[in-house]
Amino acid sequence: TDNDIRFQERIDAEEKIEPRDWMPDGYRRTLVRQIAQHAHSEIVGMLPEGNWITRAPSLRRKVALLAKVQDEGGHGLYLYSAAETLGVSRDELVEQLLAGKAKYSSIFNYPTLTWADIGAIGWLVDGAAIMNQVPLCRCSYGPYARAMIRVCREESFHQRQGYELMLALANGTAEQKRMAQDALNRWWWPSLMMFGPSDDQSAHSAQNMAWKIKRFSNDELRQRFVDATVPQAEFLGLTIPDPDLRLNAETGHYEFGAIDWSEFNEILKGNGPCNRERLEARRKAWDEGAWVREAATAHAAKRAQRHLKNVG
Amino acid sequence: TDNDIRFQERIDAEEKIEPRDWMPDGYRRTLVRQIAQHAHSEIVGMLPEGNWITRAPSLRRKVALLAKVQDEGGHGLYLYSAAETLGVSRDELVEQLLAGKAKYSSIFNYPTLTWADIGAIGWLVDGAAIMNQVPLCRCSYGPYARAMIRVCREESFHQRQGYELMLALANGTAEQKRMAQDALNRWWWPSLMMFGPSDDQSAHSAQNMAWKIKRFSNDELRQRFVDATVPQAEFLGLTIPDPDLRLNAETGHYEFGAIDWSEFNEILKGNGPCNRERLEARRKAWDEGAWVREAATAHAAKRAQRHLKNVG
Amino acid sequence: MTIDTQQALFGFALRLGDTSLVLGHRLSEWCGHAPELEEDIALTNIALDLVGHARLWLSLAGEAEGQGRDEDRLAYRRDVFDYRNHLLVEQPNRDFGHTIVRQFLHDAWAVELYERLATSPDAGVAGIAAKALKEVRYHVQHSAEWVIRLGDGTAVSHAKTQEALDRLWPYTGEMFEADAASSALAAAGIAPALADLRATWAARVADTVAEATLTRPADGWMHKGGLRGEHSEHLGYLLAEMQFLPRAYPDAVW
Amino acid sequence: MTIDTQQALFGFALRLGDTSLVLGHRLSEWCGHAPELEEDIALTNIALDLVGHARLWLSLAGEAEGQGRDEDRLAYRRDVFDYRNHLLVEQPNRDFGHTIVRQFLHDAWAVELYERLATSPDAGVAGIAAKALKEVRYHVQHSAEWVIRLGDGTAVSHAKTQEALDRLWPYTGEMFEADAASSALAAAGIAPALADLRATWAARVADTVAEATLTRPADGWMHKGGLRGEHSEHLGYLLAEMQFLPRAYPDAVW
Repeated sequence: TDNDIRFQERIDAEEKIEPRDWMPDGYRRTLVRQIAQHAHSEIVGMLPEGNWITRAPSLRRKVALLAKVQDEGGHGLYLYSAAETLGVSRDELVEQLLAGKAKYSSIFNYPTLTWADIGAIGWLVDGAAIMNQVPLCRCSYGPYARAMIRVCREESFHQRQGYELMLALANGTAEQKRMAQDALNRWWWPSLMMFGPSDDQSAHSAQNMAWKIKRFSNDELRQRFVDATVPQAEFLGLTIPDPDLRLNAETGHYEFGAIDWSEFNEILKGNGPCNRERLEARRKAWDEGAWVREAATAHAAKRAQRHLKNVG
Repeated sequence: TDNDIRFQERIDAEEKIEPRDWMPDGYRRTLVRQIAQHAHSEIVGMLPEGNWITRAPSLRRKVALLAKVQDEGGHGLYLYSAAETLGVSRDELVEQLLAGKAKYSSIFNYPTLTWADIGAIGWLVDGAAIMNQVPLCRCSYGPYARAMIRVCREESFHQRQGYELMLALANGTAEQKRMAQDALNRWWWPSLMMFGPSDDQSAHSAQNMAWKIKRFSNDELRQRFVDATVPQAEFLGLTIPDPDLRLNAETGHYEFGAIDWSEFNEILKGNGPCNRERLEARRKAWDEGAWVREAATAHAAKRAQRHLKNVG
Repeated sequence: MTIDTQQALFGFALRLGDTSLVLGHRLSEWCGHAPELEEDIALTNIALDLVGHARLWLSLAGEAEGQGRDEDRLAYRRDVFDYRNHLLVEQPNRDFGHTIVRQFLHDAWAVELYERLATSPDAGVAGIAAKALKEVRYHVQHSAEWVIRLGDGTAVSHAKTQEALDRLWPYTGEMFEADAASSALAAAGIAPALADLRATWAARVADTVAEATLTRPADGWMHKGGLRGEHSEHLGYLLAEMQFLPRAYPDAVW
Repeated sequence: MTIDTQQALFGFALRLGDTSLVLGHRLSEWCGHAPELEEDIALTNIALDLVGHARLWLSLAGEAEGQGRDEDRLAYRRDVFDYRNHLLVEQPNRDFGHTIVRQFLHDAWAVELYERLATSPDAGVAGIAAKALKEVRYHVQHSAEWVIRLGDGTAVSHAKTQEALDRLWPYTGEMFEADAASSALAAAGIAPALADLRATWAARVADTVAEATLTRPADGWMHKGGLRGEHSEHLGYLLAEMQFLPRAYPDAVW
């Protein structure tokens, strides 16, 4: 249709699409799904890190972790707001999450087992997220792009903080170093999987590229992440758990071993170490908070009523 | 009445009264109240000690504490059974406890704050309980007297175990010794209060003496406890928190300072550090266990039905 | 017992530091589990402020003591009987209503205290109080608003909030209880007499409770013990969790 | 990887010791809180047996290792990644139904294992197993009876018990998982191959589940990780609580 053609022309001209602009249904659906998934990931992602707040090993680290998890809640807020500009309510999206109908990043279905996991999440998981997200700052949909600018700024702070935490462990006692290596062993492969299946396995990619929702392929981003991260691991004195990893001197890129997608697929099916716990925790918070939300609504209504009476 | 006279003659002759024997209503009421209170104390008393099972500092101590708390549950069972011989059901008694209508020993409204409290409870609280209970082994009511023989045997084992625990702390590091002294400071006066108000303040005493439910006055038993315990504290190298305590060389008894009964009375009114927690814990266990008890009843009925059908 | 000003500063800063830390810990337990996202962020933010205040007070305490203990040494290497927080703040979260009422009863006290401490002639004390005051003013506004919302919300929320208020009220007396440290600082003009905060605290509480359509419990018997290290059974579990890493890896720097 | 018999004994005894200890800890959390007094006593008694078994296995592990670590050193001074218990037993108590189902799934395995270990040519292993077997036979009878009572009780208890069974089933695979230690002992004829316990375990479970009118979940994806120290997030809290005193007072003897 003409609309479709004009829409694509605007996209090609790098114009931002805004909430009141016409857009194809597929574009809207794709964005709602992606932004919601991203928002859900922020909220669910509060849980594995929140798991160590009460056990942070120094008050300085405790404060930093509180601030970080609070930021994630904030990202959730911006992103739900961005999704709402597409005509869906936050409550609808949350219900989809709680009903198990919406996805969130599979990485948060892994447990945080030691303090080093907090470092590994900052360094690797946030690092991978940033690789995915920086291009989204130029996403064709205006509200999403603007939310991502703010998100990315905070994420890169978190990423540096995570790396610094790992550095303290890597330079610490033998036990701390062991903790750091153990965390790297457990988080490395799941981090690589965060970029999604290989390009040849990935549906929708071409259309999302054309719409400028996606700007780089999964494999390109994964390669960038590996190239950036391997030297950091070397600086930490830690070993990436991949015997096939080697620098290709000609390309300048690190080549890495085959990813075991069966684990990824199990987690997608709900069979991760913490899938059940994560959703349960969110549902419990939601259900046990119902009376509080109802009270707030009831009180606001009473207040509005009184206000009307006073001014009326 | 004739019955009353014959009853008192039997008592005076040190005969045991058995469940089917005639007895005055007052005797029955007094015994039900006292045995129930004693049973409730065993059950509520599981809580302050149970509080340290998961944190016992060695596996040997953990096993000993588990066994001890299990024994207390067992004492509760015998005592409820003894009360049932007087025509009251365990469920009725438990309901009175949960409704806050029945008493239990006030000592269990104090918190267990450190591991040394487990030692102090064994040494002092069980020690005081034994002083109270040994004469009950000769109580005129047969089922109660027989239950108490078993209870006392186990209690004196607990008491020795508690003392041995205190000894390990008293002979341990400076921090352990401090813990032991701190526990003695907190449990000493409450233990003295376990014997109840002074004789001149104590109602019913004369009648209970005549009925041989009670054989010694509160003050006599308290004095015995002090006389037995002060040398033990000295052996431990700990200081009894009473500046007025001194041995009267003429009488051979220790004289001790005035007891602050206002604290005791506050706790009786419900204002102890843990009154609320203790009853809440019992209520929660009871309420959350309702579906389990119902299931057991339903299953037993089904099984009986099937059995009838098979034999019928 | 009279104690010198440095000892008094140590004791007073410990009391405030421990109280902030334990309350911050309790709030942080909500992180990821609050009734709505905005509140999850708000509670985490307040927890962050409180742990921040704890760091300042504990550092001041360590300096006043002069034995080389820093904030982490004080936070992570003392057992229950050396903790000096008010019993109120170690009470478990139970539900959101208990959490909010606990917070409000504390915040209303903290704002009164910090207002006075902000003008203390002791620069260290005044500096911390002035910094904290800005945050604490926001805290009490936040918790008072929620008390009103819950009290004057639904029948269910009203009942739950009244129950929380009744339950926590006997823990409020301790906030105004003088100990050797606070008395010495009051005598030296460095801190207010804590009893003097009671009237304005009570007035603020009465206003909020009235607006929330709740009933202010009668004063009566009050829990005591936190100031001499006699806590409830809850604190030991809290510290076991909080202190695990520094205890398990005593030589590590994090 | 091949390991020598002493190393294998160390690893195997650690696995059994940790599994007994963690399950005993979970049961002990019920003490004073069970649905009825008889059951409070029974659960405490089983907890006591399990901690007793843990002491024996951990002592044996310490001897096999030969580095001077005794039962307490092993129980109290290892962090999560050195614990080798099955993930099943660290799962939280939730309600009585989850506790009983977890217990039954474990007990049915333990009885099969101990029956075989009781005839081990290794006197240390056989001695522990023979002692434990008597207790474990009682445990499985107790837990199976409760599974039947709850499953074939009321509609509510049936639903709760089925839910527990569905939830805990994916944790059962690990009990039959070979690791280097168990494989080496099986090869040496000291212990059975764990996979060989599955058929009799499954038959017993199927019988009890059928009598309880419950539906046996389908086998499928199974949780793993406990054998290499990759636990659930629950174990860290359990250890922080359990290990507090020896960690806080490292020089003390209790």
